[in-house]
Amino acid sequence: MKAAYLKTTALALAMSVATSGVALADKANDTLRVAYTKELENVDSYFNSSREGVVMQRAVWDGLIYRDPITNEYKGNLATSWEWIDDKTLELTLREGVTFHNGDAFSADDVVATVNFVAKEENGAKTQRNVNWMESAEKVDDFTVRIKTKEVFPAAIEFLSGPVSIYPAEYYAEVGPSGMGLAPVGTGPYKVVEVVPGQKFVLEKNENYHDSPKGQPSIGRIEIRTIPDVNTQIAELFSGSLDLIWQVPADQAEKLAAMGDQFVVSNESTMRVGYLSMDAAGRSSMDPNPFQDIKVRQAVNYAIDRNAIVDNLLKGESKVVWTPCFPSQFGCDQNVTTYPYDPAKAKELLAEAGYPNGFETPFYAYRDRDYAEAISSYLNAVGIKTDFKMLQYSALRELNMKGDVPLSFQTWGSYSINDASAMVSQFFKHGSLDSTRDDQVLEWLDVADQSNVPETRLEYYTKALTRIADEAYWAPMFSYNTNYVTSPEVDYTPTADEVLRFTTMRWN
Amino acid sequence: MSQLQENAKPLLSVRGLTLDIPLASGTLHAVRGIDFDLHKGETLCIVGESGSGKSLTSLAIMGLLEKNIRRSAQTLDFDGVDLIGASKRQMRTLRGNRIAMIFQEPMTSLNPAYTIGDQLVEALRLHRKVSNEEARARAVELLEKVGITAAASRLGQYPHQLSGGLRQRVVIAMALMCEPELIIADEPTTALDVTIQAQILSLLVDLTKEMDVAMILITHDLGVVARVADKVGVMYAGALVETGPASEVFGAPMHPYTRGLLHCIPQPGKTKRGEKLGTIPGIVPSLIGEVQGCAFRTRCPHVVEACRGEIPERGTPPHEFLCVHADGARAAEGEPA
Amino acid sequence: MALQPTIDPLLEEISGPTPRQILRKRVRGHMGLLFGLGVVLLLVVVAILAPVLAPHDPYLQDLGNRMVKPIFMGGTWEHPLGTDHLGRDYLSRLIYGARVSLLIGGVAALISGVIGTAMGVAAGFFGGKVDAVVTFLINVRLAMPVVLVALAVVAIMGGSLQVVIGVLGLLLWDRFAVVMRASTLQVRQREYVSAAQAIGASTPRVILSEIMPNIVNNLIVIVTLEMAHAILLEAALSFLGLGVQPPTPSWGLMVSEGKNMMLFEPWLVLIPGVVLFVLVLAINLMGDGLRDVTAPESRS
Amino acid sequence: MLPFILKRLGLAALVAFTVSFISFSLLFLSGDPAAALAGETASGEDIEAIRRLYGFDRPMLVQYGEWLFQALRGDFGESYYFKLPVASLIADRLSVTMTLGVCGITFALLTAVPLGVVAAIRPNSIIDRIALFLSVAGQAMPSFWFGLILIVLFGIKLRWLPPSGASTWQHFIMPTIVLGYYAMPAIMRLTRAGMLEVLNSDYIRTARAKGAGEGRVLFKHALRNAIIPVVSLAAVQMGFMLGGSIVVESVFALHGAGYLAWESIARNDLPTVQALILIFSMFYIIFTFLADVLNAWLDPRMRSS
Amino acid sequence: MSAPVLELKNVAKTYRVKQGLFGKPKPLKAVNDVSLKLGRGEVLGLVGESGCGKSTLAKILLGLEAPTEGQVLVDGDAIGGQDRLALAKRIQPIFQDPYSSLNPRKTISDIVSLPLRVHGVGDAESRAKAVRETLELVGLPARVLNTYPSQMSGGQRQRVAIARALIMRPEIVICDEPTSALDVSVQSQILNLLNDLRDDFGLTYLFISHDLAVIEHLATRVAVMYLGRIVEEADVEELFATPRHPYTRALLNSVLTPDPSQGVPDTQLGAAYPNPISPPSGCHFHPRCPFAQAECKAKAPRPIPTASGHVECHLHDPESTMYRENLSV
Repeated sequence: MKAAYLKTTALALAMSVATSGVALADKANDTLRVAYTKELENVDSYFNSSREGVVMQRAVWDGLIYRDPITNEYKGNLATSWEWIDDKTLELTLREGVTFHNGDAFSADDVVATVNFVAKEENGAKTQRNVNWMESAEKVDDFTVRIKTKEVFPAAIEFLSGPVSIYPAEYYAEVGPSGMGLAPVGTGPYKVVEVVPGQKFVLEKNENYHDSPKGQPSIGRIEIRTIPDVNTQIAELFSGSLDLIWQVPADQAEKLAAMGDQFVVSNESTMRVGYLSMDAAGRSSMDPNPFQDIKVRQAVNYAIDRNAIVDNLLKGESKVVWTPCFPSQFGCDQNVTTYPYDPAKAKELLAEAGYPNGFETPFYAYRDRDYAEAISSYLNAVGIKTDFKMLQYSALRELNMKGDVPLSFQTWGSYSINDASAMVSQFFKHGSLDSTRDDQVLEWLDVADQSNVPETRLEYYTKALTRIADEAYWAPMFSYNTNYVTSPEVDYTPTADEVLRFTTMRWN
Repeated sequence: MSQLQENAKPLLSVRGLTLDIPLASGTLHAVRGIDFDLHKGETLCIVGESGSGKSLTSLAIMGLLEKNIRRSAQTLDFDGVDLIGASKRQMRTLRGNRIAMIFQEPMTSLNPAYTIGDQLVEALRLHRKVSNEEARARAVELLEKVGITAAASRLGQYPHQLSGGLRQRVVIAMALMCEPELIIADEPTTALDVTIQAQILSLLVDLTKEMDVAMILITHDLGVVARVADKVGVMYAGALVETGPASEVFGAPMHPYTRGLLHCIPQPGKTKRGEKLGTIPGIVPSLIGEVQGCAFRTRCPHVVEACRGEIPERGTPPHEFLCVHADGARAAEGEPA
Repeated sequence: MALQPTIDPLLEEISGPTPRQILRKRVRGHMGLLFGLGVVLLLVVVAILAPVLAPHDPYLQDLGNRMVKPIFMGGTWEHPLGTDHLGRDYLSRLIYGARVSLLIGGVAALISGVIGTAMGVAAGFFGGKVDAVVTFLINVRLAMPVVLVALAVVAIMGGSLQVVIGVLGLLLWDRFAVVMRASTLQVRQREYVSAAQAIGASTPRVILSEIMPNIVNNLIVIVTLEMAHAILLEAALSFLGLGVQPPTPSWGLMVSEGKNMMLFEPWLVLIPGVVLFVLVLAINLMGDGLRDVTAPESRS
Repeated sequence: MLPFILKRLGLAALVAFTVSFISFSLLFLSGDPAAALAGETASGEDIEAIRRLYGFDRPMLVQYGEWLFQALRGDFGESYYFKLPVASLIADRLSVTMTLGVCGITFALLTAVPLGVVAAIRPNSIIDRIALFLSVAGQAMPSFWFGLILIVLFGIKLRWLPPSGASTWQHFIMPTIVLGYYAMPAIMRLTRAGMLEVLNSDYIRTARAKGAGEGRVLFKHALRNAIIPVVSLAAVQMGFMLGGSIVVESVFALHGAGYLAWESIARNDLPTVQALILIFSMFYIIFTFLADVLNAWLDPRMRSS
Repeated sequence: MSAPVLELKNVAKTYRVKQGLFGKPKPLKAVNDVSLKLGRGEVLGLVGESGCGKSTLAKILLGLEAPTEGQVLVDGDAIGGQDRLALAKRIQPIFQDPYSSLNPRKTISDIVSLPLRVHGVGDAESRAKAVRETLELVGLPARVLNTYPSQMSGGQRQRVAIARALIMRPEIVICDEPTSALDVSVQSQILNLLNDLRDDFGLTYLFISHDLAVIEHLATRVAVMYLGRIVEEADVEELFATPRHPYTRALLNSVLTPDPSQGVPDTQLGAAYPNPISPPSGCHFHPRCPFAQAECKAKAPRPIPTASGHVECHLHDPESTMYRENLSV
């Protein structure tokens, strides 16, 4: 009887989904309604570190340079041309006739003020990595500036076309980061007309947008609401009160795609890489620490069926990755040692390392509980008993910085910077997050990071990546993908860098 | 009691009142066909031990029984109104208006949420089209009548601010608001101290005499009965086993149970100090299921085989009793028949 | 004068049923209680016999066989209730999950029961300052937002089974304290308590042998209600991602894991949700029933 | 009356103080706020500097004293995450939660009290059984589950109501039902039990004996007395509901204080969590206080000595 | 009178009572300077209205409450310092409500044997024997041993309570209204039983009751209590023959004997019982006393010895202006 009840209820629910049609998008009001999953702490792009923030940043502000997400070609944006005048000095010529949303005219002063503000560590830009390579900026004339880097920094162009956006000097000096967060002002294709912190943002087309390589905005108004629950997002999509959701989990996306032409589901790879980090340096309080033994680390690598996880859980454009960087990134050579799924070998290695019956270890993760759970299940199968702990990102980071994480599943998105340094150099240069502390790797990465010669960089990144793979310091897992679901009214082709670009969206 | 009154049509006439309570284990015959008449201005005391059905009888007259209790009677007539057949509306216009009731617990029979004044006024205005002011004036008048000093200031007080004796006076005043013709008082003094009991009783007696109100007073206290009653009904196990004028019932109790009760209480002057008191062995029988014969036979010293059969009505009106023994076995106890 | 015992001649006739007989009779006539008791007992048996009853290892994942539909939706007998998002047998996880839910409910109710009963009985029995302190503590506890504090503590300490049980156990004692205090106050006024004291019984003896037997029925009722409460709270914590951690097969966690697919594979949520609902319903019915059948015997 | 109120307020303040102290100590043990504040690339020295700057290196009691002093002036510090004053952050969100709470308790009372009354008038009737079933089911139904089912039914299938958000009054209907249903069983049971008890009381018999009609007996005489404990319970439930709206707010994407609390816990945003715990407990305390005053007004026995 | 087996010397008990929700606690003198002597085999009847302090006095004697002042002596030993166990062997209670005085969760055998177990008397077998014997003594058959109180009638329960009180063979039994909850037919059985037991075991009773007819029947001495004080105490014959205190007289007046030739008596006790928290000045009884004069309001009366006891009333104080030699009002 219970079974019958279940069956009817389940059917009713399934049918309710299937039979409900899709309401028309709010095309009539020229308003695109988008959902965010996470609350954005501050719209000021230097003071948030989330993907949602990047989307806002690309819409509201402009960088000096622009990288075409498809051709990867660098184009001028607020700068029209640039040139290295020495190893550490980049001179840029600025676009004239650009105005900020509040009417202020754009000039070299704005660039100087912005760079000099964010480059100072004490001003507390959230993601220091994005800005701390810059020493300072100086004005040459009204439309020429020079940016000095601290070290030789070949990835500068990439960063300038990414996270570094230019703020109106006067306004920013006046309101500061929190004021900018509540009433953002930029030069971008959309201007912000309403901010309810963490809940809702309303953007409007910037009618006076300059002739940017981002293209001109088409949709008049964009409403972004934070809806934490994916089910609720989908429900809203069904009921026609959302036009676009993204970061939809693979299973749901698959189901939505199977609903025919009711929705458009697209999938794109992202630069996010998932990996297992092991306490090879022996920083944690675990004693004895099995992860100091290369055999154990190799066993971990062999124990996990990455292909099965990618095929069944991540799906889409995801790929198995063997390096601590995303394959499309410059310097990210995939030609390194691989560890195909071989649980027998893993057990053998564990036995050799002195753990014939395996061992117990805490296992941390902060997102994608199901992936972590699948990984932990593979580890359990070869005898590594995991005590699974799901923590919030900040809490896990804190633990990481203390070095008290023997084994964890983590991810890194490189801030969509298409350069290996954005990932491998973040984690293998003896920083507080480095759980390996290999001097050789550090030396090679220093060479690679500080060279302006692409060949040298490639060579040394490859060396470092090879050693990391040989030593099995990490167990890199897979790259991520993002699903975008839109109503058929919306025409949008996502890009591989997991950034929503409103300028490329059109009504069908 | 004058002959004239005796012959006049009674105010309340009860014949064959039967109350049955259906229980899981069978039907409880709580009251088994009782008869009595009450005339204007008369006081009838119904006396009995707990469980004898005396309180249910009073509620049956008021029509306030629990819904699950089945009530039937050949006659249940109040001044020409058939109380069995009366509609809810008819009963409501009688209750509190022509028949008033006083309950046992003065501490709980007043609504704690309303003032004395509100409750007194309500009692009148439910039945009389009078203004609030008039009703309050009447309330003050009656409070004074029941011996409450500073009556006007009491109207604003809440029940909890009064002592038990005062509350019972308020309850009496409330019962008198509409000048009823019949008051049913169910153990009105049981919860009170002896000193207060005497006051309340004399108040009740005086007021009923003064206002010519008939009263049914339910009690277990033979002393109260003797002092207050014109007529007495002794109730045992759902039946009125002896009825009659108070002087006769106490002077020459006919039913063995009545005598047994009187022997149980120490009576100064009659019982010798420290001497054994009379007892009635055993306890009240269960009234669940068919009750045959005399219910008292399990405890009666004079039980004979005939007690199991039909019990004849003995004595001459107004003093009657139910017993197989023609003299109620008075002679057997060495008392004059 | 020699004593003449007057033995009651009618005693034999009036000897009614013993309290136990009355209880038995009331239990037999109480459908809600029987249903609740039956379901709870069944689940206890299932929990104990989980290793025997479960067709598969509840932790064995098979990524190639994810979200196989249950038998009544066209699945196979291999997985009668289908598989979850990692291809683990749903029926086996459900069976093992009974252990977790009952463990959480049982132990949390036990911990809070011990704390709350000790406080409540002490307050009710000793009164005065003890009562004032306990009443104050109850107020403090009631003023703390349970879900919020539980979430915060679990977030701090991590969501292991022990932590969740401990947090719930330490947070849910208020109702025990309130009810036990009131019951004790009531029983304390009974003359048999005074009688025992006048006889010379020590305070622990009075509490254990005179007070406790008369409030234990209320205690059992609260135990059941708090068990249900703890199970639901654990489910809510799991739903918010701060409850018991995977791969533990807790029903709350299963609902939480299945909820993302709720709109497409509703059975993933419906099965553990219904089982959770039925368990909590059964425990509540059992508690209500126990309250009904152990209500103090009426005087007549 | 005034001394009673003052005394009750004093007690309330003491309770609030204790709750805040307990929650402060709890969170103090939760880990290093400096590390959370310092951000991604901070070095050990940076964290140390932040610790000194914010005074995290001082003893807990000192920090608590300072926090309390500031809190009494309405200053709850700055959110680690939003970098905004916690007070204004919470003020923004509280209106949603309060609206939800008020609607929820109103819904609960409007359904539970009539049901309880009817159930008490006719015990064991069909209505009594339905009411009992509703209350037992309500106690057993996880609210997140109930919320999701409502969304599917009314938001998607029937399209009667918007599935999430807070922009119009229609948005509040489903969350109100879910939250209110959480409080309904207890209120219904208490109303039923109270009415049953009152209906069996002597003064109800007195009222009937006076010749009062059933309606008058029920509503004037019985309900007035039976409702007194319900008032207290409703206040308690209201307090619980505000603290318990976390789940409902997350399901219906309502950006209220409950959701903020959950997110803040997740983000280790200690000043916000601390302030929210205090504010939620203050609400509970205020509601129970108001209920006591209302009770004292409803119940003359408490009004005067 | 033989040497007193029980003696109260200036015993007082003051509670602090909160007035309503607010307001400071006020002292309530439940028992106010009471001295009493009770000889072996005597029955002291204690009468008074509810709230006069009768039950508090009983609690003090049972060791359930400690007196705030004064001493209780058993056989000349002050019992304040003694442990309760020793006291409990000699003084046992019988309470008013047979429904509340027996633990409903225990069998009759458990209830009756509790004193033996508490005092560690004998082994299981000898205890069982004692229980059977005592039950027989109070007229209950051995087959009630394994029944529960809920299966018994009020009278039977009260017999169980008596059995429990007697199983330790105490010297003194405090009977706190032992029959007021019972029907008259049962009441007489219990009174007879108590009387028989007293004769057989030489028990001393303190018999608290509001029913003066019962007191007159059973007691050898009577003490009348009003607002915490014993206002009159005398041998039973004397008290009922020549009541001295106006309150005693009013009490005797209010006894309703089943005599239809008499009407309802006038007790002349106009006002209600005063609030014990704010007792009237002077003689506490003056607001209700038909003889009250200014002196009564101003001055508390002192105890005046009488033939067999004492009385506290200005009317009987030779030093008072109100004194009248042959008072017969």
